[in-house]
Amino acid sequence: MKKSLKNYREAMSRTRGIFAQNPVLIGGLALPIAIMGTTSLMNAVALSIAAFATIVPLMLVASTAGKYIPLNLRRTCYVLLAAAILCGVSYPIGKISPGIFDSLGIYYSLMAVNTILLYRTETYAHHASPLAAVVDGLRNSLGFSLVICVMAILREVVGKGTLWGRPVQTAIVLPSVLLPFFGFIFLGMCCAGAKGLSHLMKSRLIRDKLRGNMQGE
Amino acid sequence: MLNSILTFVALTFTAMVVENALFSRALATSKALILVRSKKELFLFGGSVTVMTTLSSLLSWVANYFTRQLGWNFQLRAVAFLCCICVVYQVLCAAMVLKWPKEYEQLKDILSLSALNSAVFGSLIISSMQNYSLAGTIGYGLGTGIGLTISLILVYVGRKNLAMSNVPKVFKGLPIVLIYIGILSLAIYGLIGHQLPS
Amino acid sequence: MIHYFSKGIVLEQNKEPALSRELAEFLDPSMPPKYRTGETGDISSVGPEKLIAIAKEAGIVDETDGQPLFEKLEKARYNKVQTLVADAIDDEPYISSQLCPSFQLTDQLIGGVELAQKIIGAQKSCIAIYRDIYGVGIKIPEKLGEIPIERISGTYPAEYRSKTIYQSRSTAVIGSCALIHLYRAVYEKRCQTTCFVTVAGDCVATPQNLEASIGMTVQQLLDHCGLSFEPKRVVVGGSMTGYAITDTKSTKITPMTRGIVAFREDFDEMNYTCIGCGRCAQVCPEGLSPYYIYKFVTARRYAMLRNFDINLCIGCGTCSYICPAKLDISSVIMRGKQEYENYLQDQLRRRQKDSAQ
Amino acid sequence: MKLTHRFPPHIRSRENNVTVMGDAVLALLPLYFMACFFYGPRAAALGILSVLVCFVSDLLCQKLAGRKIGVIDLSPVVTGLIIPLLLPASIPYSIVVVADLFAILVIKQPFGGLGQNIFNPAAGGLAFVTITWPNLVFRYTAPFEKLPLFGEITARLVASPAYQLKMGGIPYRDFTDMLFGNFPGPMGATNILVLATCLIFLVVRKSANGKAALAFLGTVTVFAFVFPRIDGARLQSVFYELCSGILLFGVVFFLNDPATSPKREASKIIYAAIAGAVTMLYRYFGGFEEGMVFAILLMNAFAWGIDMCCEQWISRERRKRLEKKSEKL
Repeated sequence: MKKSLKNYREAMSRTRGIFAQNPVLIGGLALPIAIMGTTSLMNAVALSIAAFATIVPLMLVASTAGKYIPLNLRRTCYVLLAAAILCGVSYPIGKISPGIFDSLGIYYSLMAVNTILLYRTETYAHHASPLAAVVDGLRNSLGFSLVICVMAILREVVGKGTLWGRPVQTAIVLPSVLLPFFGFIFLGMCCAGAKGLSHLMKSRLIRDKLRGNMQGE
Repeated sequence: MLNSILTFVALTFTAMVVENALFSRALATSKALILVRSKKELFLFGGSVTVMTTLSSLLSWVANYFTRQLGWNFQLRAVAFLCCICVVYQVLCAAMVLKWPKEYEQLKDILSLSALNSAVFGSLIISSMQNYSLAGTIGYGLGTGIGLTISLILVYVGRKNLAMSNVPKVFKGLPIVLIYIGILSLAIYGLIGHQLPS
Repeated sequence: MIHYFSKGIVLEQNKEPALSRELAEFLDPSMPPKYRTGETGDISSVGPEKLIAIAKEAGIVDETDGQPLFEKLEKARYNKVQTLVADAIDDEPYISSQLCPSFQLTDQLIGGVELAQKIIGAQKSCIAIYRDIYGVGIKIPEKLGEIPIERISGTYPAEYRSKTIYQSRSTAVIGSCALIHLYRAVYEKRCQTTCFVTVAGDCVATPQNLEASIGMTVQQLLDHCGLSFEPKRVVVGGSMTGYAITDTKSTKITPMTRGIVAFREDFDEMNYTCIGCGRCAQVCPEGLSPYYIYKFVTARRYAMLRNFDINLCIGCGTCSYICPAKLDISSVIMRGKQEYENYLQDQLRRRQKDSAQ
Repeated sequence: MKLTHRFPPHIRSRENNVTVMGDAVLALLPLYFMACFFYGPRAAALGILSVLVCFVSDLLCQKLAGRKIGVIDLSPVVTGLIIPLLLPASIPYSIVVVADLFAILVIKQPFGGLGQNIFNPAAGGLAFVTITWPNLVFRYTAPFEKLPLFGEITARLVASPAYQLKMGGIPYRDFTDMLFGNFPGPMGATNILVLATCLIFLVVRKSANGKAALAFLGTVTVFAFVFPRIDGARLQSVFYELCSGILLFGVVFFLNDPATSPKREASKIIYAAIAGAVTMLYRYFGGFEEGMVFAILLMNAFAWGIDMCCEQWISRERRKRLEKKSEKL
């Protein structure tokens, strides 16, 4: 499919939060949760629900009321609001599986302080219309949860040999994959993969464009 | 009195080296990589995290004591600790505005980011979950702050070294620093030897 | 015996076929020997100023650093220097253009040393010769005539280090070939039209020392000595600090050239990747660390060069010699020196511009 | 006469990358003979497999990173030779392969390949394997038990003296046994005499620094003498600390690894001294029986910092000396 460079750039800009400027892989936000929270798929799904529940409303609040509160007060309000939402959301999440909060540990309540919240509201939401802020919040949390779920699937399958609790036939089981050090290394590799993929796509499309121009003349 | 000092020192040491905020719990990674660009910012970030953890651990011990009496579930207690942090942060900001208004204007942004930080919040929750004594909580907070500053120095030196060597194009920037921190946490994991209560 | 610390490298000198061979004359017929005016007369009655004027008229140039001889004598005389050192240190491999004439024209050298001692008014004088020359045909005596020989031992850049040690002890260091020319100018009234050159290397059929007249081309010298192989590289100057030339017909001999070395095979495996072994840091005679300087200069990060004292590098080439990855460390550092100066000037200009605002 | 232009100096020493890496390979081969002597041909099979895996993965990574392949590069061979030597002879083949892949793909190549890697790949690979399978890595067979080349290992698995030291016991081994290495332990790290000769060989060939090795062993003996793990017998504890575990092997191969240790002589000594202290710290308080591998990884992160501080200190001394000299003139 000869997708031209313009189409590619437009597609990327429309899905800005998910593939092009992924908050975790390219932006480097919310790394502690991406490293420690992805030890099992259940954790990842719980965290992504929490992400959706906290980021989207907060972007709305930021774009509407956030501009007028002074800086230090504004941040504390966001964080307290996020913590309150997390308390509320913890009931539906508790239904996923009884031991969810023990395996998540502190990383569920850390969602209140994660950097996607603090940075996206500052950089984007303050000078954007409420609708655009909400759409951006949706895109970012979608990108965030996509990355987390993919990493969680890989780490759980290789680490425990189970997926969502049910055993899966795997070649080799490395229990040390669930430790924090492998989280760092695995996230580093994923960031490198994302960067490599975008370079590859751009260079191939630019080459097609050049080749297209040459044949055109 | 003596054993409280002993727990204080023991917990400071464990929080500093064994349960290091950055390497064993990956607590402040995203802020460490985005916020800390120069030596000045590094010590500012580390210092403000240390001050925040030690001061707010006082308040959080009191909050922990009451919330355990009232029997709130885990999430509600987490919100209580967050309120302690915000209160301490506001008090600090008010003190800063009165004493050094000029510096406060410049450092307003960095201070607010390093105060509302996963390292501060995480260390409070852990010390309250383990139900340490008052001296223990303060020691744990102090240890987290100092441990974080030391690991930030290590990462800062590592980043200067990495900027110098010709890393492949794909790994330049964020990925290689993450792998560098990962290998360091692999080295420090040798001290622990078993899985940490997360 | 002056002994230096162990930094630097012990080089395999292979001076042998050239040193013990007879010093041949190879004069250009088109350039007749020039003679100075003035009578010979009895030399002992002539005063030091007159002798300096003779040296000036003869146009003698010191082959080690290219300064005219009469300037050096005047300066030494003005500073009332105590000892005179005739520099015959040939510490670069293949080169023996100072050793061979000082042993084969010994009486002229002794005469020249006495003349220079009379001019400067120095009490003591000696001849400095490098110690670590192994496998040499001739036996180096203790004294040459009655002038003592001081053996400079230590590793390769001994000539540079001996100069710094001598300067700190208020001595004058003058090249031995210049002293021979001084003797000829005073007693035989001949101006300096020739210089002593070693032609060596594994392509040259008969490596030897020549007294060639200045202005001849490198090609003539090579043809005179005969080439057994087709050389890949021809180097003018020492084998460690000389520069490679690409057109032998147009480069001419100057009093400063001490050797012409022709090499048969080229370094094919050049520029591996640096494995960071740190040998260059152990070997650098100035105590610098060429590994980091090379890394920062190639990465163009001059801000980091603040504590590395790049201006102390003397360009002796030991780091490139020892480097297992065959990198051109010393040439990159010499280029880096210049770039670092420009960087400092830019910084200065920018700071002034900022302070001006 | 076609002449090429080259920068001075025009003569170069005969050593090149291949001979420098060749010294390390030569120093490793006698350890393989001893391992084969003690544990049979399985040791050689492990070595060959590990070298193959390392070489192929290194080549693939270089081709992926787009670097020109053509120059013979022995550093993956050295990594491949080191890794099986520190594992027990009865280790399954898959563990060695995992260690090799982790060492090359994660620790060496992302940092830039040959000369740029900050961490020692062999140490990193072993650290990963020790964490994932601690019980397999610290169970050794007694020497002189001929192990089958493939198939199930039925030999009795015993704990090594390092484990007994950790548990506070006294590993009753007489003097000669410890020196010749006929006691259960990692394949290549038990024969102390062969290791000492390898160290002397590397020091003579200038690819290892004698003073750094002495500084490391000095701090270890001081630590073992002042805080003996065997209550009372201080000299005995010093001897057992030095001979047990992979300490001497680490001194010979991890401490003098060219790419990851500091460059200047003074900072090499400081680096070795601190590494000795950190290794003993890992042994006393560490979670695993042998912490040398983790200590080396931690110290590699400090190497660059130590070098920069040493450069700053030495340049300050040099400037002071120059001012003194210029005043005197």
